[in-house]
Amino acid sequence: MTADEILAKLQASFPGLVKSEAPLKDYPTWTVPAGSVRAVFERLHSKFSFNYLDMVTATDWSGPGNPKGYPQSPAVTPAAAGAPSATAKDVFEVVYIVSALSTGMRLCLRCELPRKEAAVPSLYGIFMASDWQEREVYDMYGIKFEGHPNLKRILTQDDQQGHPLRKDYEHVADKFD
Amino acid sequence: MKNYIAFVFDASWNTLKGLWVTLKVLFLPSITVQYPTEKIVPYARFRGMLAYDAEACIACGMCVRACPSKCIALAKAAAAPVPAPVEGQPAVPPAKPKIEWYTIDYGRCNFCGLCEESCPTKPKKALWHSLDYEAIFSTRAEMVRRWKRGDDLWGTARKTADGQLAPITDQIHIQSVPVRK
Amino acid sequence: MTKHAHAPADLKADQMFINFGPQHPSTHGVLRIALTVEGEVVMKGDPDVGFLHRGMEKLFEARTYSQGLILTDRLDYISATHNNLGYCLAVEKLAGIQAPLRAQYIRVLAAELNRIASHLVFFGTFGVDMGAFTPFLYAFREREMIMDLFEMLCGGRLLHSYVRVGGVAADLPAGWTEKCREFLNFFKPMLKDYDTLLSGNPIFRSRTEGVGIIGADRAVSWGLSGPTLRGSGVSYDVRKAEPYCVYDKLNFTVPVGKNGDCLDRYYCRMKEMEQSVEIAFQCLDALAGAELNPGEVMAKGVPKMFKAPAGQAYAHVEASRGDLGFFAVSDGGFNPYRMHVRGPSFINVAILQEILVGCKIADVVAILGSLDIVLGEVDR
Amino acid sequence: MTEETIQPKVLEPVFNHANGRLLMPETRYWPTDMWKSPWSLPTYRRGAAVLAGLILGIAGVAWFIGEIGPRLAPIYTLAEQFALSYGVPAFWIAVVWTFIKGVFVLLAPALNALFAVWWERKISAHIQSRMGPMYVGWWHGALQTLADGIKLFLKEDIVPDCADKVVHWLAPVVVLIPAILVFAPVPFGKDLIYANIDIGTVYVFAVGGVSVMGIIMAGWSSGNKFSLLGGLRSAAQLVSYELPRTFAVLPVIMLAGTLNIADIAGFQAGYWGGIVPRWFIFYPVVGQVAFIVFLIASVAETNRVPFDIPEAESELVAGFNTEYSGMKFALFFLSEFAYVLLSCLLMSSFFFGGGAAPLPFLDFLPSWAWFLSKTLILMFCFLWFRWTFPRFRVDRLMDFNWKFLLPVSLLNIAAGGVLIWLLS
Amino acid sequence: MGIVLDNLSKIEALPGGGIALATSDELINWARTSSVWPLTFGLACCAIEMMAAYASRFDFERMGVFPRPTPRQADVMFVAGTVAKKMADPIIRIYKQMPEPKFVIAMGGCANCGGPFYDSYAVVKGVDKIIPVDVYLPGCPPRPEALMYAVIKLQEKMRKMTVKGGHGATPLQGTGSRKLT
Repeated sequence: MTADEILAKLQASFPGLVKSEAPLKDYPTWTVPAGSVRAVFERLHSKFSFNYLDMVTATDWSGPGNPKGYPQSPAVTPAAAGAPSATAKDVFEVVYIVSALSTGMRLCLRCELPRKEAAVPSLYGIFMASDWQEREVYDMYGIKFEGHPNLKRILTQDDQQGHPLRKDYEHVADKFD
Repeated sequence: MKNYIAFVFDASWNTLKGLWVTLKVLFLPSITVQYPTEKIVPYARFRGMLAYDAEACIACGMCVRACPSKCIALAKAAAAPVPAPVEGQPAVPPAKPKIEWYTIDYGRCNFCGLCEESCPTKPKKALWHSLDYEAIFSTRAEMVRRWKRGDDLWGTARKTADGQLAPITDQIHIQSVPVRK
Repeated sequence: MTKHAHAPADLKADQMFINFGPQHPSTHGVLRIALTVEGEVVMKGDPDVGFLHRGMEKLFEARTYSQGLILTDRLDYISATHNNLGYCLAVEKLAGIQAPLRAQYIRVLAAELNRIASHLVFFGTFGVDMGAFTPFLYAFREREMIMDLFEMLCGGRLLHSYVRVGGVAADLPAGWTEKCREFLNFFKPMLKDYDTLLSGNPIFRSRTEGVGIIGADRAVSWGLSGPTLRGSGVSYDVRKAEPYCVYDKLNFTVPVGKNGDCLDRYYCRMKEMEQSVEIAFQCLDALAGAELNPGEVMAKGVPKMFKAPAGQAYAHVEASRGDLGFFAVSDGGFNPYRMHVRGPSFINVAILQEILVGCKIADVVAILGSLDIVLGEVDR
Repeated sequence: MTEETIQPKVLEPVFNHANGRLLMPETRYWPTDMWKSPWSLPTYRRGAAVLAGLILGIAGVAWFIGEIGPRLAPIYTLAEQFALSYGVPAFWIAVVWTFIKGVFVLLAPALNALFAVWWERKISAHIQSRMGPMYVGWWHGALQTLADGIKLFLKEDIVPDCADKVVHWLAPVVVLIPAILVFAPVPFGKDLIYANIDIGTVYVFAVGGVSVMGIIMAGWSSGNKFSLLGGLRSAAQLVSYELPRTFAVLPVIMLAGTLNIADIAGFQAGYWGGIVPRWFIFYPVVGQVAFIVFLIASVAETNRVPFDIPEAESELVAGFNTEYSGMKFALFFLSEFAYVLLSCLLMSSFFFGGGAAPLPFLDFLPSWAWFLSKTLILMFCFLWFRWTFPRFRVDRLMDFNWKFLLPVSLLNIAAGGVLIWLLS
Repeated sequence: MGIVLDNLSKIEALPGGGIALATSDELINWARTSSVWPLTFGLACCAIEMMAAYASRFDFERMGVFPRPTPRQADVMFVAGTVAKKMADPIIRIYKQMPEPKFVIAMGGCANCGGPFYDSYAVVKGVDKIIPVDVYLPGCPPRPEALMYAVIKLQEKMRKMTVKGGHGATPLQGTGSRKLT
């Protein structure tokens, strides 16, 4: 049951599901439309026994990092000989890696969200591992996960302004700096 | 009832075996290194406090770029004027660049050895990790040590409130202590 | 104090709200568990993390690839070599570099020695949580020998930054392999002493048997990994599932528990130490062999400040606490565009919300100790 | 990063500690070479010699001093005539004499605390293959406890504002006073006793039970949730372990026939067949079981591991004495070690025959020397338990007591009755 | 107090001012320096080296250092590890709960001035921004002997304290490095 057969089966009911052009090295990578993320995972979980959610994270593709995001000038400014503007597009990309322990197969699913009010359905019911990892992505990027029971900040301090891992995050000096 | 008795005897036997292990170690010699009187000299590769030799340094700035926490700063001395070429002798080679001053912020240094690996000076490195690990500071200003040409290996630190630079007293150099016979 | 550290509004009459606070002798660092307690029985407990959050993933974007390696030491600071190894595998996959065979054997040897040191810290602190103070000192006495080996090998006792992108920082110094064999031969019989001292003790068994039971499917759903997952009977080990370095050439078994209580998780780690000693012996024999020419430990042509070609890569290793993964995205610059760390402790500690309900305060300490979390990896 | 890069330029020795010694890289005190043949190490041999010399020296001094108990009576009569000649009424002489004895009995827990705390830290260190206090006093940290005491005396005395001030201040007092009063009927050697009252055993258990109140007061009044839990746990534990402890002593009292502790110790004089001393522990089944139950219950009474759930360090931060700083904490420490000394004194007088020598030809040593050596050996067992066992959970502790210790002690009383019927 | 103490000198009047140590000061300082009870307060990697300092090889108890879990019974606070901003309030609260005289040792680069995380948005750059610090100890993590060296230097600082000067308490100071005399 190779990854392409599964992809073919799923494309029947999810037209938006395509193989992404810049794949993760040696793992099959698909691009999922934001609306049908939960449905795809439910199908994978029930039909193809993908029962183990490795990782949930996100990347902000809006160009090189903003040096003002660091209270003091960092060792290597993020924009040093940084990305040619070709890869910059005004979009968040949520990355899931899910695997089937029985067969040992591992898949990477990505979905792109607009930067303004990014929202994606949460996987809280299917994989409990997503509970804290989604809260961390919300804390770091501000991406809303609909259906998550307590979507609150988890790592940063309570009066943290803004979401630190965004490329355009500017650090506001608080009482400790 | 029978396995209750077995459980009681098994439990008490294991308890006694545990007691025997501790008693056995009680009468074995202790492996303590009594620190202030017995001091461990670290292995050759130990990354202790940074030592800097102002003569060997060619002020290339490789260490400044290599340091992950940006704790090294240096200023290159003005190049000595090259004497006018006299056709008799061969042309005088341009003088090797010298260092004006060199500072390391020991508070921020995380002793990773990247600066030592990036130092290109041959045969002896200008910046290396000595084997000393006994150093303390009493104020924030003392953490930044400064070198000028002619200072010794451990540099000078800003000592009192008035900011005078004084030689180091609160660092014990393991390498230079003669072994007590 | 942070706002939500005070008693919740819906506290019933005979309930008490306890902050198993950020500073507590047995939270293995700075973790706060907000316990709602009725007498001794815990009604609700939700862990609050972030007290050691240093914003590592933001700093990775402001460091070159070789400088980022220094940050990975500070993630799971008890087993630093595994972090370096995971980071280097991810960057090597990104840049298409392949470490020489000798460096891979040395990497596996350093990783297994570090796994023994990390499980010794677990054994020591788990004993202190149960109230027995002596196993802590026996474990740290053996661990000091491993720290000496690492100090001789790479200069650092605890944080090594020894595994570099493309190989290893330096070759084994003279006399190192003899000292390593001396330690391994001394350590094997010591494990039986630990067994009689702690695991055989009836009081210890009564404190850990049947406490904090995690079912196999619940463990998989919560995404646990490492000995915590294998304690519940799921035999998933990255060294067997996706072998990296030379693990496919070494033969070792993966201990798996049966009913997922604290004792099974404890035994998984103790048996893993025995397996690590076997692996270390096999690596030492392979390194002593003739075909791995000494001194050749770094891949050719890898400059200190190199630009990784644009792309994304994910590599994960079996760290002592679980499946440690590095998701690296490069845009062709000197520094990574995005570096996410999948911390196994961060995911393992989330299950506390479910298994703390209904157990006693003394069990909270036992369960937290058996999960063996490190706050550097939880908060990143 | 090659080896030869290490070459310091300036070699002036900044540090030359008078007896400093540098361990070059090859000597790293690894257990592999230290434990191969311990007797070959000079420090190990010197340590063993010092220890043997110490024990023989103390035995010599004790032999030289000889019996103290009987010599006190003539001194007392001499002083009495002297005072009577001055016309001091007899009543006041008795008061002054009891006051002097009282000072010596007060000295017992104080001196014991100084010695026992230091001894526990040394024994626990050597069990864990380390050295324990070394630098404070002139020999092996002898003055460590004194330094701790003076420092605690000088610490700021914090009373948390949400604490019940009076009860918080009173708790250490209520814990310490019974710990001192309880030493009255306990013999320290042949008629070296403060008050040779007939109901010694009942008095000891009665007064010993009062300090439970102090711990509960400390737990409740500190206004700290952890100490509240510690206080409640100690209430449950101490009260429930009082029962098996008392029932364990019953067979001894049935065999000895008196409640007076000195008489119980005296009853065990003499030897069966010239070799085996007539101690209660050597009575066939009853003695051993009674001793083991009493030992376990006494460890529980003194809140020591494996029964130290009231001040469980890993669960309740520091249990009932979380909020106590400075001298009040020192008082709790003092009373804990007073109860350890009391339990050891009781055990050596109930089960090991007080001042009697273990073998007939060994009785040149005075009775108080034997009494103290048995007490020290039993105290070593307390310390040994502490650094080997983990801690019970609260409900397992209660099961262990009600389902195991108590039935065993009751059966033991029945067995004691059968033994007496057989002996008579 | 006729108690025999090692090298206890009588009133030491130093010509030309200096510190005249009355016997009571000497005794009080001797008691305070020889029983330094730290708070078991580990934050990050330096906490593991602090545990190694308490363990068998570098036995801290030789100097009378006996770790206590509750701040009420602690004299010294070893701030061992990175001070995150979310952890700043609990650290201030614990420092206030400690009885006088109390001391602080900032152990490791992170506690000195942020160390490898000097440019992070979530780290307090040095613990002396929130509580007063007596001794800074460089290293990342410092060796257990370096921690002992810091305690020895703290003891030297404590020996110069006089009861008349600060009524037996350490000087009240919000943040920054602190002079004890």
